[in-house]
Amino acid sequence: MDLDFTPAELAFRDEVRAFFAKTVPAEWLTRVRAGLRLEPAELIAYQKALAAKGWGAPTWPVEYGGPGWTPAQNYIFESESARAGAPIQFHQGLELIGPIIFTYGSQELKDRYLPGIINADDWWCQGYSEPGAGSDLASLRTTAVRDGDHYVLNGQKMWTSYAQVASHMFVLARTSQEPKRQQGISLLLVDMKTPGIAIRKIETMDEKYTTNEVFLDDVRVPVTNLVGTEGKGWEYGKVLLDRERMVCSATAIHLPQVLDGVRDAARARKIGGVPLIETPAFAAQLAQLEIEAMALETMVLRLLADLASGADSGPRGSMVKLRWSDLYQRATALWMDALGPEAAHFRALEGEGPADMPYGMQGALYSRVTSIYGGSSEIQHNIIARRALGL
Amino acid sequence: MDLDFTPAELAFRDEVRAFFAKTVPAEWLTRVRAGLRLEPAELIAYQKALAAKGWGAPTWPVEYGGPGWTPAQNYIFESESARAGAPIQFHQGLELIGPIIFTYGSQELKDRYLPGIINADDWWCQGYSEPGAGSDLASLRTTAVRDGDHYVLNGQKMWTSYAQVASHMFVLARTSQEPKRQQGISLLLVDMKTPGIAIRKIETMDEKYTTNEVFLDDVRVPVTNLVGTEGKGWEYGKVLLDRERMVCSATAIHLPQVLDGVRDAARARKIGGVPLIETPAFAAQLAQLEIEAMALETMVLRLLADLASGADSGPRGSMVKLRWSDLYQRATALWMDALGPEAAHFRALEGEGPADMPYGMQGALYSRVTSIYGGSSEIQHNIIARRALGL
Amino acid sequence: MNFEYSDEQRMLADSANRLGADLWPSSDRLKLLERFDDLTARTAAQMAELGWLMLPIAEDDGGLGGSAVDVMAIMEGVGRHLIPTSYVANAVLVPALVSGDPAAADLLAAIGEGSAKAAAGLLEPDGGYDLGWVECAATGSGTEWTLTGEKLHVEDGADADWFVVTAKTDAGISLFLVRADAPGLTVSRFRAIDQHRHARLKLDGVTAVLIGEAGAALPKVELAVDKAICAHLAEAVGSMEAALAATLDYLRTRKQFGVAIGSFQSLQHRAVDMGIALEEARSMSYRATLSLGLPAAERRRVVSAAKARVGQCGLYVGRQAVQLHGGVGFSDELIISHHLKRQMMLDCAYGSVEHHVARFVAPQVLGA
Amino acid sequence: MNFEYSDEQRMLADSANRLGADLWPSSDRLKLLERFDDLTARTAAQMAELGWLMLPIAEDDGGLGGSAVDVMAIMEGVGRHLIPTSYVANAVLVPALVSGDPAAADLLAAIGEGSAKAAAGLLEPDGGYDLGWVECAATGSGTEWTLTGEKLHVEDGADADWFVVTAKTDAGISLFLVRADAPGLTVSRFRAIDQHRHARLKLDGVTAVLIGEAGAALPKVELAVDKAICAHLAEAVGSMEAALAATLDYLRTRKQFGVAIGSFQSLQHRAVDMGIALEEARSMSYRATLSLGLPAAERRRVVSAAKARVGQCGLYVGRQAVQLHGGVGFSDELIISHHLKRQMMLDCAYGSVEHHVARFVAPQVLGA
Repeated sequence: MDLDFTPAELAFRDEVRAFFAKTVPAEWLTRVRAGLRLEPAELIAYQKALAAKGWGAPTWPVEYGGPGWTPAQNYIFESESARAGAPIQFHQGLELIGPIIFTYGSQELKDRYLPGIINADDWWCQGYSEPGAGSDLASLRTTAVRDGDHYVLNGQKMWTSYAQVASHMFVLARTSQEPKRQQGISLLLVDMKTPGIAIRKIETMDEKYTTNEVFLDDVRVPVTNLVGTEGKGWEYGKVLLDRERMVCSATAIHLPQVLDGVRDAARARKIGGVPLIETPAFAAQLAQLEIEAMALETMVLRLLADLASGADSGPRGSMVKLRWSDLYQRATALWMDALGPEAAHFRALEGEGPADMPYGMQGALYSRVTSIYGGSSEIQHNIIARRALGL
Repeated sequence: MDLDFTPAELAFRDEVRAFFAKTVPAEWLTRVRAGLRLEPAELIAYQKALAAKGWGAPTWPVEYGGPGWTPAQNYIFESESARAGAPIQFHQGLELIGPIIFTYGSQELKDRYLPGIINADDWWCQGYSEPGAGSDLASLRTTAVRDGDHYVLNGQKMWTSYAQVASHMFVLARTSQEPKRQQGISLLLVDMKTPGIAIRKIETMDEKYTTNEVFLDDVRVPVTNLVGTEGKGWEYGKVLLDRERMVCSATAIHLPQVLDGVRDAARARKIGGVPLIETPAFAAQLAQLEIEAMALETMVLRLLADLASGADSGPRGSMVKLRWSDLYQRATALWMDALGPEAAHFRALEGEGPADMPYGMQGALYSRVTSIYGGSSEIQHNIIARRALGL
Repeated sequence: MNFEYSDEQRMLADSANRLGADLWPSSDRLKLLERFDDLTARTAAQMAELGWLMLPIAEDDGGLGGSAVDVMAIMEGVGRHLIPTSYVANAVLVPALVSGDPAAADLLAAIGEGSAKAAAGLLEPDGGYDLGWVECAATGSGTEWTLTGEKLHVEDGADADWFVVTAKTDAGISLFLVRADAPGLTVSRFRAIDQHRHARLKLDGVTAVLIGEAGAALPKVELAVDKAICAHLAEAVGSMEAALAATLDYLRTRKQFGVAIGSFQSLQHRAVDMGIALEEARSMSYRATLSLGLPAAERRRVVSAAKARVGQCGLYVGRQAVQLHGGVGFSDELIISHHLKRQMMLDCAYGSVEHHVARFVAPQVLGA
Repeated sequence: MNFEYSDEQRMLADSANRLGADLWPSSDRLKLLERFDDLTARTAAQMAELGWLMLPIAEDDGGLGGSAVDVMAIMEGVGRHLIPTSYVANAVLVPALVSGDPAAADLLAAIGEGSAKAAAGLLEPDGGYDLGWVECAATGSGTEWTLTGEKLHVEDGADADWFVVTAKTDAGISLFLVRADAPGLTVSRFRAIDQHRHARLKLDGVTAVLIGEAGAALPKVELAVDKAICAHLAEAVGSMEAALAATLDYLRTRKQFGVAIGSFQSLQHRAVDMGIALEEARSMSYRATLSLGLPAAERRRVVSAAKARVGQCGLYVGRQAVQLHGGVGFSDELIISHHLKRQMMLDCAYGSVEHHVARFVAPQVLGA
């Protein structure tokens, strides 16, 4: 048992560190620290820089363009990324549909779509949730009816993040009605330029435009864009849900960025002339979060070590998701405390002062969705109770 | 809307205060502050002193020996009791079986038993729970079979507090088997000297002897000791459960005693030469508890005001029980922190040093049962969800 | 001991609910916010018409001399319907600050009839929420004063015509009245996440009128802010009540896995904890409001306890309301997220939980 | 990076589990406690026989030089079976304190073969858990020293033949060896709620032997206590694991309202939170144990973080195990309440959560 890196891993760390030192612009830092996503154009530029280095798809197998890293290398990559204030890679192509395409897709689909994901030429969005099918995805109602060489899609998708900038969407739709609700669902790849697709912005409480309703009205998709076997989409979907949780390990590794943000805000603010960070009550609250973040980081290390040894991580991914969203919410709430009365100065009504956007405040708003998306905290509890505890 | 007492209430307060000043021995204080029960002999002496003053049954109607107080007077009585470091009256006779007897019992039962409760000539214990019937009381299996002028009881009761000192027990037993499990249950009053009753001590984690298993083996009870109607005992039982929760309002009013204990312990202990109570982290934790205790006290005041105006308090009693047990547990945990390394000195191995029993420590142990007894916190949540929220 | 509204207070509560239901129906919040200026103007006009603006002003100041419980009756409705109004700063805080000084008579008359708005600048950079931390300097004498300094945050101050601010004279902390258009005054204006509009002031030799006695302002400021806090507590309670009701409604009607989600025990228990939080908050709101007349040390202790606990309970209820609604709770298209945002800002306004826990511990340390 | 036991460590873990299952079966705890003296003597004898007492002693001191992970493998079993042993104080803490000094060679030999027991007196009245708060005075020189003062608490010290204590010489904090029967030494003995037996010392001109260099003891004391803490962390993890397993068992088999109580969602979710707490605690136990070799400031930070978090998680698991068991959880007749009591005392031992959060914030303030 040890926590040490091998000499080769240490050399790799230096290489990664050097790469980030020259790749990450300083102006990303404030937003990244608040746990906020960068603008699509920035994320695309970042992804292209990674791809140019051969690091575009850190978790993919070599044959599909991955670097062939060990879990330890993946950890080093993510922790150096966090250390440098780099963002988390946009994951819907890389971690959600990409792995499904290379696992279940035809050679044609692999050739067509995998390079575009790595090079950020394509931007993918996810068409899963529906107004009546959130946590209970199996009750989805969007239909895909075969008509010659096409499927014709009709229905309505919800919570489709970045549909407004995406070039492609992967969609779960019903290709037949079966008694068991999980059957008869297929996975289709859709070009967002196809006629019949309409988007309605969903206003969210963080005042950022990220998510949408997507209306599908006789949208014709070539049958060659079916992934895997017709009617088996649910199984691929479940794999997706699993990977969506795995992504949280990377997210968890970036948690110290948020704590850095809190710390800086508390250094900047004075109370009675004393920096907030030096007041015992605040220091104890921050310490509690740092301690829990250390526990989370170590849970992730153990998860990655299990991955390396081929052990089943089971619902430990769900545990990481739960702990991370809780800590992120509490950290941004503490950040908001650190802003003091200025937390109320969200937008300047005239002009553009430097204080027109306290990012910690926006992080505090955004954080509320992290215990809802990707399987809510309640669903994660159900999953762990069933899978790990046998209840 | 006001928080003021009337001049008559203020005069009453002075009278109560004077009474407690001469009735409460100083040596009770340490245990009472830790939320621990006094010894039976002490409780009996206290009850006799109250009865002599005419205050033996503060919540009872005048016709049965109560003082006829308003809810405000009851509040004043309890808060002065708490202020003086007096104990809570032992409630199983006063608050559990007494009100049932005067509500549902025959004149004979009233004449025989009510005075003994007020004057502490009798000590009552409760024979409700069974090994297989804890929260789910309706599944009880003790039987009472009619045989001439007697019922013959057979079965096993559990968690019967103070059975070892009680003169009488009130028992729920099945007098007939009905399809609906709540039916066919009767309430019987049993003299503990009746042959066939055996007691087994249950060891509990606080190392205090309070509770027992009670074995009933052909125990013959006169049919005149049936309360109300045969087979209707469940309904009376439910009233009991409700009153058991109401008792918690009085208990909640005594919470400041526990906080006084914490405060004194934290004043006595020094860290780095500074009294613990002056360290910001401890002060903030104690303040948080004091603030929540103030909220609880105000909830109780509103509950009593509702009682006075005849409004239905509904599940607010359950809320008080929940909040009180949580605060009592947290307060004694903080007290244990205040004891520091000496929390480990629970019993002197030889001799009797002054430090042979840190009461705060024993309170911390005892407190764990308060979220289990009288309807566990989980059951209280179920009750509130159903009754108050309609879920 | 009595926790019932009087008949008059019940009428106030009813009319607050009516105003809220008329002008700020919860069903289409986003559409309403697009007409923000129009609706807030109509809200203010109706408040003036109903006499609410006059209500908290003392009779000796020409007002109606309403009680803190009267204000509570209005504010619960304001919270229930999330009415974004500057009522507390303008009609509760400022009249309490300037009460009794003839120099403020015109201002109070204008506030009472709704022809002018005022707000109070009491916080400074580096002072946290400490009302006694005043570095803004006042020089002059009699009716001629000049102020120089900074006010970090003026709650609901973006649209104020007048500011009441603290500044230090040789005698100590004092109150001054400043016109929003006074030369030397720079007002920066901000919108918060709950649509309230605040200000930050820079004062560079601004002409001001002394209010009350020089050097004796702090006790009055503390009391006035405690009154404002109590009004906010009632607003928080109203908002919690509405958020809980909407959540219970959602739990009963929203189906997942073929059943109403309110049948899931873990969600039921969460709703129960929200219900208890509401009961606690309501209890503390009553307690603090009914304690405003106590001696200063005891009043501060109770008000700070209530501010801290209502803040905690309000955030809990707001967050859980969003959580139990799932994705639609995070969207701004339901009223739910707006309740959470208001709770977040109510928690900040006039001092965070931390600040008030500290003030609860040592009321003697902070202020007279 | 690797979190697996070696084959040797797996064997240690297995033999700890065997010893626990043999001597301290969970099914009849109360009966076992009636035979406490007999069973603890047999436990100690078996530990000596298995070489465990020798294991943590450095090779240069004549021991086996086992690693902290070796100790962890044993201690998880100790916690799982709630073995009430003074192993940590006697075989981990004291050998680390006296390591390298020939004056302690006899003591270490006796500890290693099980013929004597030792414990460490490091805490004083008014000092909290601060190891640097030493008022006990040492006068003398060379091999002749006399101690006067008080040690508030000696963990697992009731049955010790030797005490290692801190005292202040002119050079500063130093370590001394004292015989339990030394003239002038008063030992008060106490039993804790978890059956561990502790001591309090009064020293009145007690003859003592200096260990190590005078004035240079604190860094060594801090390191030795950190090692003891890590052993306790592993014990806490073992105990949490057993308490959770027993609770899951109970949830699956206990019926109320006609169904297994484990089918109630609120209890399921609680069990999940217990499971997560166990994962966190295990992670922190590994992390701290593997960090014992880091530079002092970093080591202290990690060990304190782990001590604080494992304390919180252990109390949570212990309390919820009792709660989910209901009445029988509160009785002492099941093992459950005993796990909670051990978690409560593990949280106190070598510093509470509060103490270690403070030490985490400012490692540079406390100690060298």
